[in-house]
Amino acid sequence: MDGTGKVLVAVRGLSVAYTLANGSRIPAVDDLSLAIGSEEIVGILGESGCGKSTLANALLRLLPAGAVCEQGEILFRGRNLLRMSERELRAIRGREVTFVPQDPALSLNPVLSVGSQVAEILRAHLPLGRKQRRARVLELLGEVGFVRPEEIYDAYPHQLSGGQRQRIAIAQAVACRPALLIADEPTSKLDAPLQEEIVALLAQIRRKHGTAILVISHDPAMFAGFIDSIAVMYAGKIVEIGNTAQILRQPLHPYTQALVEMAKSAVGAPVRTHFASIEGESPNPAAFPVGCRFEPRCRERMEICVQRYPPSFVPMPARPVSCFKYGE
Amino acid sequence: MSYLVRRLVRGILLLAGVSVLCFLFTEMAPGSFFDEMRVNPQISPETIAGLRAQHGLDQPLVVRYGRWVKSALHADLGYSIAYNTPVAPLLWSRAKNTLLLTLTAMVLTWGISLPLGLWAAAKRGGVLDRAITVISSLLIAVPEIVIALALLATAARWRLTPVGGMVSSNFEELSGWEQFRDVVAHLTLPVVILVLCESAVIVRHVRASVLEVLGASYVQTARGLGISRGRLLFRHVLPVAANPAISLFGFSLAGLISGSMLVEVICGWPGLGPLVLDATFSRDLYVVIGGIMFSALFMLGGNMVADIMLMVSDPRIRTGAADAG
Amino acid sequence: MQVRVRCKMSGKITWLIILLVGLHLLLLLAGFVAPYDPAAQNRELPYAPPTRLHLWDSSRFHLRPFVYPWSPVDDGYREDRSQAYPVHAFVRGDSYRFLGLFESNLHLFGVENPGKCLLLGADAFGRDEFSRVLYGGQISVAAGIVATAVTLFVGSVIGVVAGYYGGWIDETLMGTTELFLSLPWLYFLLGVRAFLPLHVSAVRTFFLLTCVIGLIGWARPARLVRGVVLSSRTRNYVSAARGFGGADFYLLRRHIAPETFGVLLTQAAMLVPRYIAAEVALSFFGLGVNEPTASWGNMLSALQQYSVLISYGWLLAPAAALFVTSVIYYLLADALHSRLESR
Amino acid sequence: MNVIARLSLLVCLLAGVCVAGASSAENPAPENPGKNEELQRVADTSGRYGGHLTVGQRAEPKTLNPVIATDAVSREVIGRLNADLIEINRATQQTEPALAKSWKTSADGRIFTLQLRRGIRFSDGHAFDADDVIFSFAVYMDENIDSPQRDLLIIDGKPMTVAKIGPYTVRFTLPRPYAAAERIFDGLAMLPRHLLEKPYREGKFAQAWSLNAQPSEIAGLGPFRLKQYVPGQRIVAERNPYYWKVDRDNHRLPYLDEMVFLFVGTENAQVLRFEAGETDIISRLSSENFNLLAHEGTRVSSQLADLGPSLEYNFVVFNQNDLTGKKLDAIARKQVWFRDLKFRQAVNAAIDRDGIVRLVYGTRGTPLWGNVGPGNKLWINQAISHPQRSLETARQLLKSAGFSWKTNGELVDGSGETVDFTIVTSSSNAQRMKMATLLQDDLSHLGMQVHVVPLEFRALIDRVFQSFDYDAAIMGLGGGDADPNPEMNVWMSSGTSHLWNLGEKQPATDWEREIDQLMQRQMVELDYNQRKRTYDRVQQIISENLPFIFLATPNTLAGADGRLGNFHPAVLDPNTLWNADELYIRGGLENAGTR
Amino acid sequence: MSREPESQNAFLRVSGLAKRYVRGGLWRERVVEAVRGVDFEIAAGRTLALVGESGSGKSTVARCVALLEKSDAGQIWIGDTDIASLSLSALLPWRTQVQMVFQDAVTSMNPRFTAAEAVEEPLLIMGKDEALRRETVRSSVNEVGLSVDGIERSVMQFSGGQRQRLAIARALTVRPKLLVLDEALTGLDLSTQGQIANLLLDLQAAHSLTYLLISHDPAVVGRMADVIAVMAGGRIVEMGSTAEMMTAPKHEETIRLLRSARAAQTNLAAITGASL
Repeated sequence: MDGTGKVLVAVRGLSVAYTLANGSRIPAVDDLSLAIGSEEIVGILGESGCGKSTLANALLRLLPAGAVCEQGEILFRGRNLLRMSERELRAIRGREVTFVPQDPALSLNPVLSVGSQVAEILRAHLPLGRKQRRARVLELLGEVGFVRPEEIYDAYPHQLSGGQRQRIAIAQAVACRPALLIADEPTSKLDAPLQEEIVALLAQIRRKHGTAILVISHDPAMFAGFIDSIAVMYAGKIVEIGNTAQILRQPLHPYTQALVEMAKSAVGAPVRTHFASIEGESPNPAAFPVGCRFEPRCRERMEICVQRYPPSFVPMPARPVSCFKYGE
Repeated sequence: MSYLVRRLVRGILLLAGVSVLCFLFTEMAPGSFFDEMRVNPQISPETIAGLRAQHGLDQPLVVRYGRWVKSALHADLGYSIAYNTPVAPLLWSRAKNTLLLTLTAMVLTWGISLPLGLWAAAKRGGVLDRAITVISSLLIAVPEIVIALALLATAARWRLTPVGGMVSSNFEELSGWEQFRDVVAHLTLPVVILVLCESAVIVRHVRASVLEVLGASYVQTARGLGISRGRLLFRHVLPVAANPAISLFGFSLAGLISGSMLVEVICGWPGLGPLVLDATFSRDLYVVIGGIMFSALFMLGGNMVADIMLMVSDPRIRTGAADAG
Repeated sequence: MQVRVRCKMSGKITWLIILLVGLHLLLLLAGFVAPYDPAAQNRELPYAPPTRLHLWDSSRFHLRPFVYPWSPVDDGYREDRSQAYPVHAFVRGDSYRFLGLFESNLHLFGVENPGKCLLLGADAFGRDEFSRVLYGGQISVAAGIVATAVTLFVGSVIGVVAGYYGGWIDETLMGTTELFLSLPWLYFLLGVRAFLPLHVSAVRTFFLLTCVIGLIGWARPARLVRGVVLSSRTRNYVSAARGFGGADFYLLRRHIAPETFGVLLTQAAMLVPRYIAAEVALSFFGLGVNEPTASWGNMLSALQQYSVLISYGWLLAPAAALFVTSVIYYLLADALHSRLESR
Repeated sequence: MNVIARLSLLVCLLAGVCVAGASSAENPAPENPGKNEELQRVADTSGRYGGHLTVGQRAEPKTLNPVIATDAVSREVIGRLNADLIEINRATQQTEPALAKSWKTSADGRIFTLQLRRGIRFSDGHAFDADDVIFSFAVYMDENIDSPQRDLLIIDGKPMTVAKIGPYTVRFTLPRPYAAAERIFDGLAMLPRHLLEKPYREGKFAQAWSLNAQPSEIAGLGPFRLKQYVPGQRIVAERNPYYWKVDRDNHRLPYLDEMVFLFVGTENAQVLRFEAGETDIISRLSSENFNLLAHEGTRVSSQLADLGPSLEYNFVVFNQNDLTGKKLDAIARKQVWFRDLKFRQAVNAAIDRDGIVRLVYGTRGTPLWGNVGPGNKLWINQAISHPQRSLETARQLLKSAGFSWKTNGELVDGSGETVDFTIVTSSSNAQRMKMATLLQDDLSHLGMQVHVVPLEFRALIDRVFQSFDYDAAIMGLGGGDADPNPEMNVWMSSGTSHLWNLGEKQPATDWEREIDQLMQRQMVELDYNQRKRTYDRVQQIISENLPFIFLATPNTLAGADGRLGNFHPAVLDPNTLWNADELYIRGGLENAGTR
Repeated sequence: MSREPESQNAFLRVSGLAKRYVRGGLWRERVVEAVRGVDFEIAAGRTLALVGESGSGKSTVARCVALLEKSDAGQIWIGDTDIASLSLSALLPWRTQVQMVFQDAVTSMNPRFTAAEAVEEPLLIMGKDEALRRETVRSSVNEVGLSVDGIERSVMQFSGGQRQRLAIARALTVRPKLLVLDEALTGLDLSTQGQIANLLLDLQAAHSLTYLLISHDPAVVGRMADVIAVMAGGRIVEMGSTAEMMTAPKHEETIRLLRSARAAQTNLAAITGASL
């Protein structure tokens, strides 16, 4: 990882699994390692069900009922989040590590005014008076692009558009000037014009405050031009890591290649031509293949792929990739 | 039509319906006010017939209803056979006490049930949750009258509080502050009984609706942003969970007048309860009907207040927004 | 932590169901388990306290528990230590109809006459409270459940219709619930009693109890159900089904009614014990289960007298039984509810 | 939540409303007796002034108007505020002078001449004289007012007449001789003409002296006068400074400064509040409550009194009414049994009266075989036999009446119909409910299928008095006076309480005819011994023909705070308060109760 | 506003469509005009895309056309019949002609149902017998590329893409002529989106289906639609052939909506060096 500064978060060998009511265990994240440098924007690229949201939740220790971090550690500034008490975590959440949720329609409390919801975060972490808080919230609202923050302050979520709601969510997330911001599919539920604005806003936040950002998306197009490095995730594992330009220009893993290909072909093709897509679906976590997990859908599959999971090869500098194409 | 207009029309229809059914019901019930006198061997049937005629009880139902409506429109609500006075002042002098009791009880009930329900839901399966399950089951399973008597007995044995009435008999001699303390002391026991019996149900409902909200993603979001547990519950969960609770609150508001009848009777609280119950059994028709109309009015008001509260508490309803487009 | 809670859930449901079945079996087999005829009076033993089971007498330890008879003294009873009666299992005693089918006089336990084994004491007529609790449970639990079912059925039908159709139907039905909530039911009960024949058989009493309670009680659940329906009728899958030409009845049956199960379960768990206890009030109007038949309701009505409640605490036994029953029901409803939710 | 804040504010406001009340004024000290006043001296009474007595009442009084009051609680209060011309001394059960200092009866017993006390005054200071008496009786007898007392004043369908002979002399003329006529005067409060004549003339008499009346509008001759009425809570009565009785030492009665009637609502509350020391006196105790107070009471001190058998008699009555045209065929069929004396005798023989006394009254009761119990010492017929319970006798009687038993033990009548009937009783009366359950069990030993149906009181009354839609009922009567006269309506075949067969045009049976004659005779007979013999015969006939099957009578039980002096409860109503003017608090001016 | 005169073989013709919502307030009511005077037509076998911000009224149009809501004014012609004027019962046969696929398959299927139950629902409602139902479900499920094994599982156990396929299968069971695709491709992974889009294109070719596509994704719209209509504030502000609209948008709303997609694409292209 060629991040700019020192490492802010280091995930080492993390495994997260769900246990269902019938007792079966479903691995969502499997022996995953990842590092995020301070002020770095890292993208996690992967399809739904690959465990990227689980990873994001694990970073905040916000796993849903039934999910357990079985192995590994998450070091935030050298302290293991997995060993922290709920109290210690609370001091970190929202203050140091924050997140922008996937669906702004669901992530805001419908009966509280949005301004007060932002103020809540300040109240929880900073020793500000009521007036100071309000001033700070208004400032934040301006920062996330509201022209008239005073009007927005007293609005309720349902009165705002999707983009506005997402801005509020971002304002909440950056309220305490966190070190790390996790954005899980921040634009997937938004109209196209808004996606761009949100991406721009996130980039601006990093620029202004040096916040490290972990962005999660299924669309490589979103990463272009604002992400420093990308980790590609498939079926609970990271299959490839590299800086953005490298990955998008020269994807190594067949899966990454297919994704980038799809993104590139998305616009501009003639009417009624078929879309590019990867055949099949990601494997059921309850029954991951023994070998390479992408093997069933891979166009370049080899014999060895069925037998065991490929280790990490480094065919190019700082470009680890888990594919037998690059070794053995 | 706006909400309020619709509501008012419905209210008027309701009151009319209640009054008609009241008359029909009272007609159905056997016996009349003067029947008790039949047991007294020294009173002749002629006297009883005379008294019935005096009070118009020998008139056909329709005539009596007409007279009653007329009287109701004069805000008299009929004429009590037993007390020989118009019903409305009779009711009002006691309704004040009933309201004092029930409002206090309601405020306390909700003040207790809401946090308890919240807490139980937040620590689901914990000691408190289990304790609430057991205690509320106990309170629901044991008839109110038994609970009330047991508490009364305890209070009487240990001289904890006065066991009945609203004020001491030397009330007038007390200073203002002592008078207040006296009323509070008398209020304690009936309020405790009411609170116990009511909260058993409300805690359960609150717990159920809080559990539902706790799973919502905005709560998870708030938690993820480091909001403390208590703050999360009270500031974030409660206002949302309040919606079903407010409907329930509407019920308790609506039942303000009628809900405390039993406790009032047992504790000798000078409210509408003893009056209306006594009137029911002594067939003092117009007092009963007046009492019912009174509580129907409250029911209307209560439900209306609840609906308005819903509007106030839920900005989605208040601003009349939702799923357009 | 959370995981374990979840795993336990289904196990918990099994346990609760086993408990519940056990309880009902106990009530069903009341004739066998109860040592005495619930109507048999012992006029020498009014308000006799629960018989104490002894293992030690003045000299030695006995493996088989035994009891001493009560002998009346000035202000109650004292144990008459002059004679001991051992408790035997599977004894012959008062005859009863086993499961309502065939005559039997075999009892689970008992002592030889004239000894009395009153596990939960005796009531004002010296009738065995333990036997009465068992027999009384048969009627009360059944009445409670059926009445709850009736209430919830009526309530949910009306709530569903009101919530689903909205508009004037909603206005009318909700107006009706308000009407029902404010009617003078005491008078209604008096009226109902007046129209009935004087002696109402046990079966008809049962039927009557459930009808009266159902008729009076539906308004609250109706309003609660309406709320659920209001929110669920706008769901996409309901719209979709309507788009397929689904008639209202279909939509109600297939999509909307199942949504209300959660509320109904919670309500049911609360209403069953409430309704069982409601008989206390109904019996005042002669609408309850009449003497000498036992029911938890009519047994509890004796406790309406302060002096009885204070002096003869063991008469709270039916309340305890009701409490246990209602806790089990509530826990079950709660577990089922959360299971439905977690699906 | 905002709403809650607002509500709590409302609560405070309401509390304020309720707290605001009148401040109290000191009672005037009792005035020394004046020279012109003809006061009554109660020779054997002494006590000390001061204090107040709190009485717990099960219900709220409905009116303070003595003429229209029908309920017991109202009358209990009214009785303390008013006085009668002649009183029945509850201790001796004999009449004694009251407002009338003396009276003379003409030889034929038809004319009563009463001398009123001179110089006595109503509680507002206004003088009392014959005009008030004349006015009072005019009101009582007014057909338009329908006073319940009016019926007492009508003898043989003719009203008695009242005439003023002098300012302090009145004469009552009865249409015919009437035994113990002076007892009628007890319970007829004398009204102040100066206050009530106006409403009476205006036709608003029934509305006068309602509970809402101002104390200044009400005046009486009783030991106390109205001070304050708090709706739903209490009536406070203060000493009447003009009361016409003095004690041994010529101190004007009453001793108490105030009497407070608290409306406690229920029997339970009555006991609880007495137990908690909030009330000072309690009457009509059930044996269970009596025992509770005796054994476990937490009161510092109390005096409990078991006065022995009361005058109340509880009985089973079978429906023998004429049901033609009533559409009650099922009951009419059963009346064949009910009219069969042997059937009734069998029931009578099967009843475990000792069981009733033990289980229902906790031994504080007495079995009954007739309508006059041992509590009525003047009139009981000691010769009536008290046969022991005998199921054997009962079976014999049934067999001889043509009944037989099926193999399963069920009793069937001659035509093969199962003997199956219901007993109705008041669901608010725990004692009678218990009796019914015991009776049911007793009769089941005879193979009778008896169903107990508790009914709310007025529903029961409706069936027994109006619709006749019942088989048998357990009821209770009596308690008012020891004299036979009030029983006239029960035993006369035309009487309004002739329960087993109401509204008979003529006596249905010979024995009823004989009772009619005997009752008529005792009413006009003025000699006690003669009357006693006549009434003994009535009791004899009743116990032989069993129109009622008597069960038991409870003891009269009462209690009071240990510091209450002159507490002499009596069997007759009002058991405890009849001598309210003599009650006093021992050991100081402060009330013994804990406040 | 430009419009291609294709009315001679129009399958669906909408004219003057309007829909108001009344929101009851405490004191007064508020009227929200969701759709005003919307006119468009779709030729048989063709796709018309309605594009617009959320709240622009496009979903309301979709629901009116799919007969889920009654419009307040205007006509919806299918052939010679104005289905907007029909009574509920008279509508019944037309329901087989028009079917809707919702944005979120999660919410459009009852979570209590199994996949089979969900798919057969329209047939059940139409009272088809069981054998026919089973057969139709089988063929529909096959047609959308799912295996019939496991359709007895709860719908909640299917992935997002599979659920969308199920929703399409459900719509297909009644052999409709017009599918209203209300954001049916939104919120899916690129790969899945591509697969579903391809499926829809195949189905359109196979059954000559007519599509009314509601979407805000220029990538999808550009590939699938023949005609694009842009909605704003309850009206159609611009309509034209896809090529025309993509290359030479006139209305500012059109420009705004379609430009952003190009921007992301430009970024990607800039990095990867690919040309558009």
